[in-house]
Amino acid sequence: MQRIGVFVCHCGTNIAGTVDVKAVAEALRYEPGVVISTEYQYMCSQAGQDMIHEAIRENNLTGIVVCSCSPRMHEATFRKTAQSAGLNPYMVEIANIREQCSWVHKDMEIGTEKAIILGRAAIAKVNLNAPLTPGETPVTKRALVIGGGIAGIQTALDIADAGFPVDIVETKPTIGGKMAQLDKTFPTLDCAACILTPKMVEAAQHENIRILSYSEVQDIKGFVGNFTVQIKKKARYVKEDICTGCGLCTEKCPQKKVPNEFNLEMDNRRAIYIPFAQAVPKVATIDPNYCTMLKTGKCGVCAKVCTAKAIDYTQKDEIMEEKYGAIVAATGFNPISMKPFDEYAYSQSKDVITSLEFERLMNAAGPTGGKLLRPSDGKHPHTIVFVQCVGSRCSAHASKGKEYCSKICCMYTAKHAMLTRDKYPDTDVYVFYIDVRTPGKNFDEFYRRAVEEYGVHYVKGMVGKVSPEGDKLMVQASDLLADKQLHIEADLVVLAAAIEPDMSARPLATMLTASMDTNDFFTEAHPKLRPVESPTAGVFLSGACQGPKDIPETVSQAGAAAAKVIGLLAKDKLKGNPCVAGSDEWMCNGCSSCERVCPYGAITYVTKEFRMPDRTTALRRVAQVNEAVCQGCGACTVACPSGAMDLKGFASSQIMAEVDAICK
Amino acid sequence: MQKVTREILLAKAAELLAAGTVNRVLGWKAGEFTYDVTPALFTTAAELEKDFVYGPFSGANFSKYLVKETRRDEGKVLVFLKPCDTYSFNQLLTEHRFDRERVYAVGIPCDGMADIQRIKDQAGDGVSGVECDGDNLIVHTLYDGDKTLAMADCLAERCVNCKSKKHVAYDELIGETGDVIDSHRFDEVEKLEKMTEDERFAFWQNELSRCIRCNACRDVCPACTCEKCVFGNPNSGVENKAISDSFEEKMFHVIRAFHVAGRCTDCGECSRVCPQNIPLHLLNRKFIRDIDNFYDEYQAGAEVGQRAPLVNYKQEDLEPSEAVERSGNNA
Amino acid sequence: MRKCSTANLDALLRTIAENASLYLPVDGTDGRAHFTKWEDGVKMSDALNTVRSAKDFFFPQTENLMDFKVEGKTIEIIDTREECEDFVIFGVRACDVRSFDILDRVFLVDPVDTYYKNRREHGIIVSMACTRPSETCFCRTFGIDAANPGGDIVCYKEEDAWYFDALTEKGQALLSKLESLTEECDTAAVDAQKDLIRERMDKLPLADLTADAFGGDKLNTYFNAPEWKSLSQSCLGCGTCTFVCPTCQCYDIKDFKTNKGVQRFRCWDSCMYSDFTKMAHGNNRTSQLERFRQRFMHKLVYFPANNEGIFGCVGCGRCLSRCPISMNIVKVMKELGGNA
Amino acid sequence: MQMTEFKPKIVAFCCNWCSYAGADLAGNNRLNYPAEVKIIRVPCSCRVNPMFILRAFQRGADGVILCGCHPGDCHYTSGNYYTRRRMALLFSMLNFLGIEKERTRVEWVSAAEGAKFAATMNDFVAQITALGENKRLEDLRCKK
Amino acid sequence: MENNTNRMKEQILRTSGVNPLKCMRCGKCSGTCPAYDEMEYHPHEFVYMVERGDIEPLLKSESLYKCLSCFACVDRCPRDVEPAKLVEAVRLMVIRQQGQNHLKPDQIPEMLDDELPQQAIVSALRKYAK
Repeated sequence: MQRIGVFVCHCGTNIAGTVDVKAVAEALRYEPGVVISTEYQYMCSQAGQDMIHEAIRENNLTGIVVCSCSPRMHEATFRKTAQSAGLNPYMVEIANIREQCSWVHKDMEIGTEKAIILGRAAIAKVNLNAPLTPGETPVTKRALVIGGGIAGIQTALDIADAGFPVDIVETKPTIGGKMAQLDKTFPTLDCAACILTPKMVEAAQHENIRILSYSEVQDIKGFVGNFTVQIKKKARYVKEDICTGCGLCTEKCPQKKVPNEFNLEMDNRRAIYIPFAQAVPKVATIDPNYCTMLKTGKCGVCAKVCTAKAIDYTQKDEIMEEKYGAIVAATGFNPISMKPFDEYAYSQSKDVITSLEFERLMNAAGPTGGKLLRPSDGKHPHTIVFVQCVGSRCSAHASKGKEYCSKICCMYTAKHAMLTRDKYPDTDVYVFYIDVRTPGKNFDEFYRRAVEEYGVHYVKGMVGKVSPEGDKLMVQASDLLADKQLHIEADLVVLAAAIEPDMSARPLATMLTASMDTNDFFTEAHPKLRPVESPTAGVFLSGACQGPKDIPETVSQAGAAAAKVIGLLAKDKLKGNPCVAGSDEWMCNGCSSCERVCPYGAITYVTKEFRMPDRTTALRRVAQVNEAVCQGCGACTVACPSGAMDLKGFASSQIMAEVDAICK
Repeated sequence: MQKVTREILLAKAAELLAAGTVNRVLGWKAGEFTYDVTPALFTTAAELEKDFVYGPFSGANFSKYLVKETRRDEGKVLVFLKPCDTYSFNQLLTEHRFDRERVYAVGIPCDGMADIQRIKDQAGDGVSGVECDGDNLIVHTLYDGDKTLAMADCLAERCVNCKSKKHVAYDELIGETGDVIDSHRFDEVEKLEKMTEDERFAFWQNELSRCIRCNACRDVCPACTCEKCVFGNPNSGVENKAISDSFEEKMFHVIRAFHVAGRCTDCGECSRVCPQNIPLHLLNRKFIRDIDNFYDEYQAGAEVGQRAPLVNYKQEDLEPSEAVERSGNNA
Repeated sequence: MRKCSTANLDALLRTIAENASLYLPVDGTDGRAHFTKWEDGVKMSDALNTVRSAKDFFFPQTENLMDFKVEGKTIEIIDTREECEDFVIFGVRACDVRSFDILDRVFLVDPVDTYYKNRREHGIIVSMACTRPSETCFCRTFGIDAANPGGDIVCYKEEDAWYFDALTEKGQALLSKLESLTEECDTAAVDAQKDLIRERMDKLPLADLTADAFGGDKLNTYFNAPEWKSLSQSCLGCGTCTFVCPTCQCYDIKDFKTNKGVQRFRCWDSCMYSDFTKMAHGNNRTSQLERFRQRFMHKLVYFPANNEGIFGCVGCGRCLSRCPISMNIVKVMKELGGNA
Repeated sequence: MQMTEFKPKIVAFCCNWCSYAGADLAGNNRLNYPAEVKIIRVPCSCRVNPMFILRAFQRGADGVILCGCHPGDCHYTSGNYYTRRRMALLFSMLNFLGIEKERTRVEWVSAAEGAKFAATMNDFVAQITALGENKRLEDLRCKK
Repeated sequence: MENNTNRMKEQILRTSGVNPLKCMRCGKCSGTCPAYDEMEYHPHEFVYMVERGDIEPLLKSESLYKCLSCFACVDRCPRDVEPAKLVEAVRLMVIRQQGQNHLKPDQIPEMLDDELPQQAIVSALRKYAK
């Protein structure tokens, strides 16, 4: 049986004005478990707190109820008071008789009656309270960044600068991501490579950063502060530490017909290759799908020409297991497939290209050496049509495309149009748009310059159809403002394809038990207040894997994610919220219902041997809650049919006791 | 379609026992009067030969026994599964209630099982034996001689409204599997929905008032496999051994149906075993119908590993305030 | 012996109901017979027996024993007992009539259960002979004669008339109130019916079942019998058999917290339940085998051991037709009896 | 004799992050609502077990209302989505049993919606008052 | 008058099953329409005018009969608005309002030739039934 003290606060006249506090204290004195019931002017004042402190000591109280303002106001205060008097802070309950009673009722009699009932409910609850202690877990002071694009690089750099070791895992042979493929960047028109490659080098040389390129995350176990991650280092058949990146092998390799994915397959590379000149790490990789040596055992040219003796055809995939305290997802995006949008003739003509392909065509390191030439015949295009929103902003029920705005297309299309007109003033450039969205610093100015200074034809309307006719592309489109249907004979059509999260994000989310939205973007813990954290503790989000983003936004989010990671890794121990779920193993039947509703992946299952009531032994699968990960929402407690799962601090028995007290 | 007979099943069981594939068989054991068949475990061919039966009263769903059975022994157990049983089987697997490796499941086709109560309603009390004769049953009675009844008129309610002749799980199939059936199983629910609130209340008050809390519905239910039921757990705060107020009838049956909502495969065992003839399956079917109506159509047990509707959500799900109207309840 | 023409039966029932609550088997909305309070227009069921037994009248499923009222820190104990009114149960079969004797041996021996006694004293039993015993009937195994069902008044139904005979003073008193509706008659029709019943009892499928192999001295014979394992194997552990059984008399006493105090009540319990007779250390029968064995050993061995050889089963057959998995006392007796 | 005015008993389960804060805001702004409403704080609306709701009716409540964050705003990201499904099915089932559908309600109230909280409670209390005493889910023992 | 417009709008929306509020005014329907030049009101204008309740001009417009029902606009609309269904619904409204077929059944045999596909006859009856 508890020994409960009840303390009714006047809050000046805030409570006492509408509630007869003396009557409340008197009425609650006879409730089960109550040994002392008293009132005071201001319970939260030092004098009030001292009074509680004294009462706890003198009466050996095991629990207290404070009838006062909202627990959102002073619960923490009274918990501290209790703790100072040697009472477990979770043996305190608050009856909210100010915000939810005296302030909303006018009649003294009614207010007093309700305050007594609220007090009774709190007493009924505290009778069932048990002392709770927050759990502590140590933190592995090391971070993992998954994805080596600008988001991943920036996050890693910021974390590393704060003194914590970071691993970057990148599936491609080089870091750099999409930004490495870009030509110029809006709205300043800096060259992408000029601002990105120094960061890549900095990452490579940073003493706290290790780059695991050509690697994939295979499995993630554990929880905040204590993740164990399996990483597969794919065999690149080149000894990374020995290769000097001289590139001789990539010139001598006889297999020349390998589509070059870095240039979006608009030209070819060799079977042994370095994706681009500034790749980091700058080491060659053999593509096993094309290498004659690996496929037939005959060739070996690269090994012969390599002076460093770095080629190793016998290399195998390697699995490594590492421990981390925090994980950052930075898996980025891809343009969506243009296959379903055949009205634009993407599959019918080489001269219908996506914007990313256009980037490569404009890039000095691209397939055309930076000259804008038609992929079909290498001729200079005179009329270029840009189509916006291809696959973006589609209805949720449409059979193709994405519902969201891809956010970056308006600006890069303005950039493309501007650059084209700048380099080739003899070209006619049309941009078909639905809306031009430019909410960013210097963005609208940039777009206006494209129109006003560079003479880009912006047409409000959509292209309905593109049909190749001879070496021309017949573009049929509507000009809504002129209420006309336009027919343009174009040489090149550029589609601003919607972007979607990288395919690796979904399996990663499953491994992380991080939630995703219907479009496979990672969900943030709170859309406004916790935008760079996943709801799963210890998992952070950086870049376009969380939603479409341009470079400045990506970099700022990357920094924010890094700050959150640093904040976590700076702690030696994590103190949890003790109001967490717990499973009674004797009642649990291992059905997984709780696991499925847990937003944090806090529930795992173990198979244990139990001695059953009938004296037999049985292996049973039972749920275990990781108290460091559980946030205490209680979804599992209702999903569990047997009631094996309960929530500390808000136990079913406590809530039902409150219900009983209120309905009396 | 191959007609399944006792001989075929016996031969299959004997074969699997002899081959060492299984070391015991979960089957039906003959009783006193043909119709009182008991689920039983057989370990030898001789035992099977002596007592194993298969016929219109071999209706018991064995799936739930697998929970206990697979915990007992290292070897495999042979279980015969009718199409409806395979759904329970899958649902139990989804919930990790038994080890699939310890079971050898043989799917058998089913044309529906007989309900002795329906036979007695037609043939009168004093049924001393029932024989199968093609599509008819010949019923031997104590006082009125033999009577011939069409099997179709003797089917159990759950078989009249059979939802599927398709086996969704098995290691081996005897005969052929069938299709999911577009059944009329929701007709009765719909009839109740169309009543007024008052009529529905009167209906359920009358039905549930007969409940004696014997817990047969719970104990037979393949979805009710909790190690300890909340209603039998003195620490749960809602335990009750008997119904001493009509509130408790509602509490028990609503919560029981809620706990199996989205997990109930509609196997119909609850109503079959109710000694008081309460149409408990209607509560489960109401949940199934609402789930189909509110969310996506869902058949528990159709696949292993499905995410049950109550542990799932969509952002555009309907609001509770719209539920009553959408559910078709006349309110 | 007195007789009442079938046409006058309603009037007879009305007369009984004027002086006491009258209960009789009536077909419910579920198509089965249940004991129901008689009022004008209620038709008696033709069914052989009710789903639940007649024990409810003396030993109801739940029963308020007393209340505690809590006010501040004082507790008041309230005796909720009231003197029971007279009531008549009409149409009780021989098996259920015998079950009252068995219950009496539990509740009326010292210390007497006053709740039970109160109702028992106010209840008048009008029994009824079984002209069409069912295949599940085996009352004769326990020496019950369906042709002489007993009770306070015994009754025989024929096509054109009902025959009544008082067997006790209580019965005589009731029958005398019905004199205007009945007439004295000879026993010819009833004797013929008795012959028919006995002839039919001989032909029942379970007519040969005997309980000779069982009795109070058989504890060691059966307690560790290997058959229990296979018999109990598929038992679900539900309480159907115990709750439809006319002789199962186990109960639990529980407290229900009302808004103002505590209501103490007793309710039927079932030895089939895992929490039956749960004590501080846990349950004393931890496996379903033990629980299953308990029920049948009690009926066939322990009860006769303490009650001059009277078995705790009356052969009504309810468990035969209600068990979800069709396991029952007949199967148990046959399986074990072969072992004796 | 004059009939005493029917004062319903209303239990309101409020999630800690949105609705409980919304109720506090209603208090801060001194927005009146009937004292018949008594609030129970739960971490999230998904903590509310259907058994709690039935328990409230058993113990004498005449109406039960459940308040949580707006869908999509749950502090725990998905809790109220589960609440929504559970309660939709539970309410439909209770009504299927003939329980008045007006007795139960779910309302999404954010921490900023003090006015909505008060208005909702005023409306709900009026609705229950008009409906009268809970007879269909009462436990007579609790009324003794 | 106002009521009549609302009624017409509702009827069109009901028969077509189209929700014009889904339109984001991209004009892809008109950009894609092969009969654009023949039309006075173009597909995107149909959607907009129905949404505004500006239905009278549509009823009178020849544009109704210029739509080929090729469904290119339906296929390509990113927002699933289905403009062709709206056009069809307005067309049906005219037919129903007039209640009298432009083509008389007895005229049909003389217009038929062996080459004419069955579908063309049916859609002609619908389209030219003015």
